[in-house]
Amino acid sequence: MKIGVMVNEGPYNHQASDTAYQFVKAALAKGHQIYRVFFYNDGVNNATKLTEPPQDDRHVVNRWSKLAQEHGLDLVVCVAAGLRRGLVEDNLAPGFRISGLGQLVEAGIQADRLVVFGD
Amino acid sequence: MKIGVMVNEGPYNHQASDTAYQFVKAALAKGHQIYRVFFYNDGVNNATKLTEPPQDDRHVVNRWSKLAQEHGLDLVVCVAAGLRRGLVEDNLAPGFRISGLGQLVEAGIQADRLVVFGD
Amino acid sequence: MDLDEGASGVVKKFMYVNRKAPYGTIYALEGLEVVLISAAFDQDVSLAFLDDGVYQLVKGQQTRGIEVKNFSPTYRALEGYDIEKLYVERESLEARGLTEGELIVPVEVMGRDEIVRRMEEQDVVIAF
Amino acid sequence: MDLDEGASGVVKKFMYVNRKAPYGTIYALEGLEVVLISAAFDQDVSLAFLDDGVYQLVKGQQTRGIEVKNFSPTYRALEGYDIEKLYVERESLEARGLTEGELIVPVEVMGRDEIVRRMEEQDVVIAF
Amino acid sequence: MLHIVNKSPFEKTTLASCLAHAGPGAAVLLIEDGVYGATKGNAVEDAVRGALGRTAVYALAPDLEARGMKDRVIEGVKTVDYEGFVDLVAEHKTSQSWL
Amino acid sequence: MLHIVNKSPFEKTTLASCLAHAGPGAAVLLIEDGVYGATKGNAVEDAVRGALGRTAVYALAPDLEARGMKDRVIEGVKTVDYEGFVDLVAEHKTSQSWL
Repeated sequence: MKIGVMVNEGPYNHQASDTAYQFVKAALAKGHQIYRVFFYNDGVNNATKLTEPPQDDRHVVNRWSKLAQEHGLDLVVCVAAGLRRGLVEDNLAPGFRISGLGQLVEAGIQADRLVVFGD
Repeated sequence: MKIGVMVNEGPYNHQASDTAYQFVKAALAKGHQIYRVFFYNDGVNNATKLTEPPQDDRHVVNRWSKLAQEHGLDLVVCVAAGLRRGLVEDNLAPGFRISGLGQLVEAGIQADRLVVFGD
Repeated sequence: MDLDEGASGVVKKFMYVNRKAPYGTIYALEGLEVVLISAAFDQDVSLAFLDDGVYQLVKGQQTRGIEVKNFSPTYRALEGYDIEKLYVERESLEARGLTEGELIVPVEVMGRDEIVRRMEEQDVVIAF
Repeated sequence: MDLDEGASGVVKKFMYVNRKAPYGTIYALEGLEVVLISAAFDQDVSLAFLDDGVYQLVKGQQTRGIEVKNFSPTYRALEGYDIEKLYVERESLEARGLTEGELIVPVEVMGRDEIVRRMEEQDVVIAF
Repeated sequence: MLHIVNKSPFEKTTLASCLAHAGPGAAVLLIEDGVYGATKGNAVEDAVRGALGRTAVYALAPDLEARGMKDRVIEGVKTVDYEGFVDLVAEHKTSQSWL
Repeated sequence: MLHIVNKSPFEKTTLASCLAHAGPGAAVLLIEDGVYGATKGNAVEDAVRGALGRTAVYALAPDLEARGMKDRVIEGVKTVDYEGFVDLVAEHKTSQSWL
């Protein structure tokens, strides 16, 4: 099944991005296709390459980048939400791309399911 | 009176930073001293110089920078909270400085009042 | 924006569920931005307002004092985008002491059971 | 960290009010980080746990499944920082079906009136 | 003590918890989405009116205006602007934000 | 429809609103801080037990374990891991997150 995912909160402050990550990993393990992960609202902050969490903590951003690389995930950051919050090409982590809100609607149309993670 | 301020949410997503800004402006207008504004939790995201909000919207980051310049405000971003969220010297807006959590406790000790703005 | 897919012929029922008050958080505004974009995709779009979401539609919003943009007039522009299904939950209005006449835009006020019935018909539900 | 001021002789009553559950948001963890730093300043520090904050202290937290660090053992380390005033609101425990014996660290359980009395004595209150 | 509440009482339980913890002589300031708690005709009005006997309740006027609520304020709730907010902070030794 | 709730019922009103909007045949999945709503001995247990007659209620096991709540789950609430979460999404045409 093709599943779209929307992540609406940034890393660490809320569990939303963690839960979305575990959900995506589990969906891939079960053989589903992740059509796209769309980052909106403060969720755009998951895509900054500048985070350096404490050594004993998970690295939320790198974990997304790695999963994208391993599974060819399409990680899309909303351009308008990103500009509001200072997430632009300059600080974009590997595996993410910046695009328009239309990519969210399109995921809703093309995927069989859309699951939203937020606050 | 010496007033300390703590801001715990980032720009745009929550009104906290807007309210803190209006509060600080009003306190200055009334002749109070703002001892320090301390940015914690997602509040560190107020200090990124990379934001470009829509033309018809307020510029939350630049507004803080300008107020700091005009009134010699001490805008302090928590280093640990900043590292978790990708707010570092590289993307720090003018008028902010990065320092430790001790600066918050010190503001609590030295200021006559401490007011917290969050979600 | 990639609009190619809008022409693919798939028409799904999208409901945007608005449950949050305006200004305290950005969800109402950025939710509205999704709605506006979705108009370009020729889908079957509806908006439901329940819980504090009904506050988004209250007349007379004046945001000069908080120095934040008043986006409430945008709801009146939705009709121009052919987004005309605005459902407001009666129970949510009543709990807040609001009446239909106090809303900025024409809506269909309906009971919770009817809101639920329409939610269940959807293909995609995005709640803010 | 600038510790000079800790030696300035000013001793204030600081209360950190913990009202949020752990893990769903970072407030409990980053609140605890403030508490640990504050120990270096020789102030009169207390922690109050009320509302969902009492969940922070529940025994048996196992976070491997969510891949987030379990920070609950840190509460046991507070004593080593001379932070020994941990107040837990009885009404908050009871509303959640929790008992003092289920908490990870020794605390003083007290009624809401007593919590309020101690809040009102403070110079600085930071709530997370 | 000055208690500050910034969330709608229909969305979060912070106003209820705050009112339950506001001691004698305390003041409660409603800001941001918290100002809905200062309005009448709704399901929480009675709780706020009940608190008015024990506690001074204020609401931030710019937030009421932004939300179209300025003509709905419960009698006995005082409105303040940002300068009035500053005065309330100055008048009370301690403030607590119920986040 | 699969309804997803991620907030504590003591902190926010999302669980109450969700249960009031869960139609016949709907399922409710409690995740993150929402799992406290799946536990017994507390002030919201009756509301959740009442919903069990009309609606299937699930809770995410990793979130229960993280919070020390895994032995407190109300009888009749089923626990699932992340793969079970994926199955629930696949089994229901639509999901709605009550944020």
